Amino acid sequence: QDKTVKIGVLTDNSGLYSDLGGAGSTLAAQMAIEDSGLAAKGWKIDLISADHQNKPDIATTIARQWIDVEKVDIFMDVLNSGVALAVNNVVKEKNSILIDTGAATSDLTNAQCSPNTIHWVYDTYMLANSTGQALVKAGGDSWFFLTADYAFGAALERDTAAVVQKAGGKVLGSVKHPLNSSDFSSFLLQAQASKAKIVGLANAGGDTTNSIKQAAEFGIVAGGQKLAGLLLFITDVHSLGLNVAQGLNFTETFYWDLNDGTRAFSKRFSERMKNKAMPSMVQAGVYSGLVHYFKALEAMGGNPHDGAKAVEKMKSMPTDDPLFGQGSIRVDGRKIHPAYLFEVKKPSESKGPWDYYKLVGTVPADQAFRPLSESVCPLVKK
Amino acid sequence: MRGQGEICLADEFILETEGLTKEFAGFFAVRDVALKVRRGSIHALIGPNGAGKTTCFNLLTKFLKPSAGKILYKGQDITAMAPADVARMGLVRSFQISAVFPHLTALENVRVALQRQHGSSFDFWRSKSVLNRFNDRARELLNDVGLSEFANTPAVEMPYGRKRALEIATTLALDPEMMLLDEPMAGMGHEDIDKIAALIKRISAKYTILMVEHNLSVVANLSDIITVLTRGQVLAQGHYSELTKDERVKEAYLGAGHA
Amino acid sequence: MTTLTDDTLRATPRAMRDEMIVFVVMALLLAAVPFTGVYPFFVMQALCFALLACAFNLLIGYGGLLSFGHAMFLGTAGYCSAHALKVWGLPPELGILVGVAAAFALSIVTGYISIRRQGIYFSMITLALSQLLYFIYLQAPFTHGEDGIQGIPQGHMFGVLDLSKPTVLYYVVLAGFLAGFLLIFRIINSPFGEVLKSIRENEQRAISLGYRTDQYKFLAFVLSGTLAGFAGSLKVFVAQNASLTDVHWSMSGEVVLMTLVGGLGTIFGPVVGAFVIIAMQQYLASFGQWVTVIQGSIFVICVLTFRRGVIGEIAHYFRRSL
Amino acid sequence: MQALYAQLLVGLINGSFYALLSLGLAVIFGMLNIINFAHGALYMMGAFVAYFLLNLGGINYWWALLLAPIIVGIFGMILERTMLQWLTGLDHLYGLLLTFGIALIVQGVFQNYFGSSGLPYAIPDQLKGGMNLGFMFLPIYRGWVVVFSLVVCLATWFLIEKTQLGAYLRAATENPTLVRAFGINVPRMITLTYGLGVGLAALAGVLSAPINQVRPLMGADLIIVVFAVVVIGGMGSIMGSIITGFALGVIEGLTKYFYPEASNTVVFVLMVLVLLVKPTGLTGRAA
Amino acid sequence: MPDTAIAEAPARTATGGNILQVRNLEAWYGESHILHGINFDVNAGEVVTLLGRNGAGKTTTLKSIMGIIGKRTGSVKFNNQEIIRATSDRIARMGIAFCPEERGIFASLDVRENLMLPPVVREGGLPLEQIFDLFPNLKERLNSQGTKLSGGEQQMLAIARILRTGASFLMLDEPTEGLAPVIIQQIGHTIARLKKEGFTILLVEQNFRFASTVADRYYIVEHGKVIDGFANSELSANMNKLHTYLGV
Ligand SMILES: Nc1ncnc2c1ncn2[C@@H]1O[C@H](COP(=O)(O)OP(=O)(O)OP(=O)(O)O)[C@@H](O)[C@H]1O
Ligand SMILES: Nc1ncnc2c1ncn2[C@@H]1O[C@H](COP(=O)(O)OP(=O)(O)OP(=O)(O)O)[C@@H](O)[C@H]1O
Ligand SMILES: CC(C)C[C@H](N)C(=O)O
Ligand SMILES: [Mg+2]
Ligand SMILES: [Mg+2]
Repeated sequence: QDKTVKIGVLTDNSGLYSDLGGAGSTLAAQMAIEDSGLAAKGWKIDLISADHQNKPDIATTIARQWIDVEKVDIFMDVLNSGVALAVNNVVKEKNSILIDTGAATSDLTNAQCSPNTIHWVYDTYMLANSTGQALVKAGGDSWFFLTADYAFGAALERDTAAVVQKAGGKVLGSVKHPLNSSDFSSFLLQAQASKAKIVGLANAGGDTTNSIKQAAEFGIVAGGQKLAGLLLFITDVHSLGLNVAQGLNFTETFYWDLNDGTRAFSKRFSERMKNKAMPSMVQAGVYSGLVHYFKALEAMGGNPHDGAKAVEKMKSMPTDDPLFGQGSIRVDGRKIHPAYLFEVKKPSESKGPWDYYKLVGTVPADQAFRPLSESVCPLVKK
Repeated sequence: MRGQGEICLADEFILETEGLTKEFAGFFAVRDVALKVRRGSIHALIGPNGAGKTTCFNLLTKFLKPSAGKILYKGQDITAMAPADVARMGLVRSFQISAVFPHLTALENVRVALQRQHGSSFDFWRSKSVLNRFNDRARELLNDVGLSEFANTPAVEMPYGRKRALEIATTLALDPEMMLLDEPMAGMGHEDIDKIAALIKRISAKYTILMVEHNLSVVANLSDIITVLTRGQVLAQGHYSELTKDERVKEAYLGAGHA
Repeated sequence: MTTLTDDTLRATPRAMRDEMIVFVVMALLLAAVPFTGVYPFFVMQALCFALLACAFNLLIGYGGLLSFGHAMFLGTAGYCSAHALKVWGLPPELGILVGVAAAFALSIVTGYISIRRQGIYFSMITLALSQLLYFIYLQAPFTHGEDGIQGIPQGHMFGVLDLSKPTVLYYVVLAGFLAGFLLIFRIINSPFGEVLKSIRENEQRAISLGYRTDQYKFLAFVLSGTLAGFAGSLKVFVAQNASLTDVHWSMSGEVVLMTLVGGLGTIFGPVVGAFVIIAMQQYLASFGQWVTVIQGSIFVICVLTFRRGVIGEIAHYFRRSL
Repeated sequence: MQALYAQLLVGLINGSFYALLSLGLAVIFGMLNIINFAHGALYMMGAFVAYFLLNLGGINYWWALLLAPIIVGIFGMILERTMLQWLTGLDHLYGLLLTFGIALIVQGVFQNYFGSSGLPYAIPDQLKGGMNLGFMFLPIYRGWVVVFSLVVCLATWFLIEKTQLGAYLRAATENPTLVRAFGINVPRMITLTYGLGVGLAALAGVLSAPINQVRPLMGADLIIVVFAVVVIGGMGSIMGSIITGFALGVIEGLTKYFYPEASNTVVFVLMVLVLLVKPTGLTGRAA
Repeated sequence: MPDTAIAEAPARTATGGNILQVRNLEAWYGESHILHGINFDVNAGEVVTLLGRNGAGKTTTLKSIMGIIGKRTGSVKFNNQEIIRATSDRIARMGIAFCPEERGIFASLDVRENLMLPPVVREGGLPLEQIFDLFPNLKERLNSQGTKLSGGEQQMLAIARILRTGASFLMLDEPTEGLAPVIIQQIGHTIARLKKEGFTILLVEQNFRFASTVADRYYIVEHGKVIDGFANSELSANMNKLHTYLGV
């Protein structure tokens, strides 16, 4: 049996999202390889990485070349929904493997699901479901959305609005802002004027941090409204600083300070990062996904170089790793694990660098994601 | 000689203007000019600097829009036409500051003009070797202005005086009916001046020429009739010999030295 | 404004012969690619961009018009072809036709608006128009916004050529590129091309010779836009997607870069430039975060040391026009 | 109606950034004939220098307002001396390409060391808080930005359009050789001018640090809009870019109110319209 | 941008001393070698005219002296100071002013700004009133854009603006081109007057008739070399030569 494996980390190395994936994802993959101990058992594992620049077309070109020339077996990370959907197609066509840990769109396991793809960390449905429900339950029954004007933002808004309404809340309005805006004052003024209790931020990265920062400046939170970052990463909180970010509620599936397992990994990770950053959930997902992939390979006794077959095997095994705990992979490719509702600490509560979150709730694994009954994925037999 | 025009038939005048006026923000560069250019003549336009000669040319060739007045060319009102269309009617100008295609060779400069007339200038699917049929005519024209040896020199590398000659050759290539020459001799050496003067004389048999020139010996030798402009208005008109006796012209233009 | 091209090199009959020789060598080299083990998708992609850059070069290098919005033709044709192939299920040849026709129509409209503007204003109005179009494509449902049109079927060209086979696709793309390239070559060396060059040199003089210069610039614009569209349609088959990247202003900028790196106003320059830039994007991708720094350094070095571009420098060295 | 006033005011605030940035760009274009694509990166550097001054040197906002433009300006002058000056007399395109390359390098380096998501910079204590204007809550800091940039813009305009130095600069743009032959040290003057333009960008960077995140890509997103402002104002026209800068801010504000999706695009609509009606921009001279 | 290191100016009234000495001056435009060893002298208070066919290298000579030709070798001494290596701004501040053939009027400046542009390098330039006396057109058009002036007016402006600077050594490249005869006469008078005031003038002229009214001495330039030279007093004896050289 062939015991060579090639892993490709395809991520944003230079753009908007490079902090939450980028070099950290490559490091996570490296650590997964080292920790697997497979080298000692005669496996030869190579790792390459590339920058997809958030462009679907560049990503597909790289993907094809990786499969055809570099003989890459598995794609990791692939954050950005547009890129992920494009790579998803190539991977399926060429029977390779995609473990996506960064993209948000739940389409990857719904309309566009594929026997070659696993969606590992989170998705829009889960974010909406968890954060939305929790906030409405806590009394936030009227919402106004600030939405990034593209598919990801729209999906996030749509899913969240549905959850809010189902839980008895009202959506008072929404405003779409162009992707990568630097000024949100106008939009925030509209949110303010709406008098909604919750201002939902259906955006990501710099858009989210900028809206939060400027909301503070315009006295939105001081005026009694609450912000909900629907997709927030620890790197975003880090760049905002606790002063501004305190009190925000949002959902992640990984936090470095969750338990001993996550702490141990994160400490090792952070030491090897140039800026000593703690891992984001995307980066953690890369580690976790690879750990499971290696298990499947070992179980098969060698690398079949057949994507669908390897994914099949992965789906058949329960997952277990120190970062995401125990879980499983559903037939539609959705990795299942609990989701955690966090609140950002006050500066006074923080005990040191990167001590940012306190856990306020947990959504159990079986409720966190879109139920199979609602799925339109053709892999789901009904 | 004024008034002669009125006796003659209207189509004796290839170009006529009535009340031609150009105002730049309150400044009248050309004011109420009535100009009649006789077909086949060499008509000189002289006047002190800033009198409005170049502006007049710009108006006639439509590079400027008149503020008022009318321009008739071959009996047709061209006041509202576009510059390229005026050129197509055979009214072609040269520029006061020399205008060539700097990185084309002299031959190519002339060929561009020949090509316009003989069509095929929109043909992007044909080889440019079809243009070679213009080479002979182009060489002939270069020869006429004494530029044979420069045929393959890019215009930018030619001395100033030669560029002026090239410009004339290019203009001639259009086979115009009327040429407007703005200081064709400016900056030329004596030999060249004589050459070009002879050339203008020669071609005037076929074309009507309206020219601006400060070189008085050239004006004296070449022109059939002279119009003197000052401050945008016609001061006097007549033959050289008459004008040199006109005190107003002396004072405004010729200066004391000219007896 | 100084001219951008190295005009000490003029097309003489000998130069034309040189160019033909280089062309044949290039065609043969490209035709041999599938036998060399070079990754054909890389070459195909580069060919599409090369055609785009050549079309762009026709406008700037020979017409003196710097379009800063050429991506709009690439993207428009791409989207239209993609839609025709995927949604209407048209065969490849008709898909290409739809894309090219769209680019043709677009270039007529945008050309009509922009051509009357001079110099930097022309550049800026083309940029503005392409940004408007970007906005439309961002909003229009058929483009699928940020996600783009994905998974486009390649189909059988003329019913027989199976484009999902890399080698077949390669030769089809190569044929398309060579056809486009030859057309551009011919345009440059046509009577029309001569007039275009003289307009670039001295527009006022050209007008005074009786040329309605706007019409010539317009025709050049439409030709260039349509050919750029052709490149966009071909690209759909290679990439199997159509996305906003192709209409973004940075794509227009990239075309300028390719042309400059290869050599503005040289016939082969844009081709070389496209290969260089695409190769850079591909092979630098593994340098991780340093990509932009490396890329930036290359531009700086290019501008400071060999400004004529790769081909421009070679041509200058051998005193040949290429 | 109240909301509309608020949007207009907010628009004016953004306009002051456009005005400051496009002003620097216009100075550089007008005087050096360089389309300075590095402007966004230098703006970003201004913000970063302010951040370093505060966090490494304990130097506060007010000093940063003075020092950052000088430091970045010197950096700009070094760029001019070592690279840009070799491009005099060449087509715009080369300057654009070179500065684009510089922007990539600068942004890349900053990204490598500081990541892409940005660093916080606090509003100085004196300018914290806000005023209730009745129709909106105006953060005092934003009010300060409008006033301050207006003053800087007008001072720059005066310097360039109304002084002998300005005449030298404008003349040197057209024909540096001749101006030099009149006895003016043109290369030095050009270097200083580039420094001035760059300093203005850095100043805008410092001003924006407390509002926006200090991010390596903060300028990259802005540059193309600022270009549009310069073009609409008439390339190189100082007053044109100041007025257009402020006006664009207001128009964007209106767009955000009526049709927010188009707020990033409205500037280009404007540009097409202006160029169709006035081919050389609002106050521009012929290209 | 004041540059203080300026060589001491010659006393304006001292005539006779050698003020400019050009030896073996060679110059290139890129690859093309234009001047092949120019030699001549100008004495203080003289009007010296360079004559020669189109393309002989007259303009290039002036530009080389002014330091605005990329590559030049040989020796140019102004007041016994070597200036072949100096930059043009230094040369200007030593008291040499240049009026270029193509006039060099600035489009972005109005007439007044164009006129006031060259910095005053020392005292003794013509006051504005005198300049307006010489060129009344300019006074009228002071607020127009520089390049909107007529060709001749631009020429006047180009001459006028260097008279202001106080430079005592003027180089005029075809100053009469495109001017009306009246104005040419005036310029003739002006040159005579400047000379009286102690200016030294190096003139390039095609208009021989004009040159002969003002020049003290002539040099003939051909193919980048000075091939002959004589004083105005020897003019009639040299008419033959002039005829062969220039076709006058
Ligand atoms: N576009 C313009 N705007 C303002 N004034 C102008 C413009 N064009 C010309 N003028 C003015 O109109 C007058 C006439 O200029 P014109 O160029 O016609 O003179 P000219 O007779 O050709 O003189 P010259 O013999 O010196 O060439 C001048 O005073 C000039 O300043
Ligand atoms: N920029 C340039 N590049 C290349 N060659 C040039 C350039 N300028 C001038 N020349 C060449 O240099 C030679 C001398 O030119 P120069 O201008 O000095 O002549 P000139 O004696 O002043 O002539 P004219 O009386 O026509 O002004 C000419 O052959 C000319 O073609
Ligand atoms: C924040 C990102 C990693 C997710 C991204 N916005 C997406 O499109 O999926
Ligand atoms: Mg004139
Ligand atoms: Mg000369």
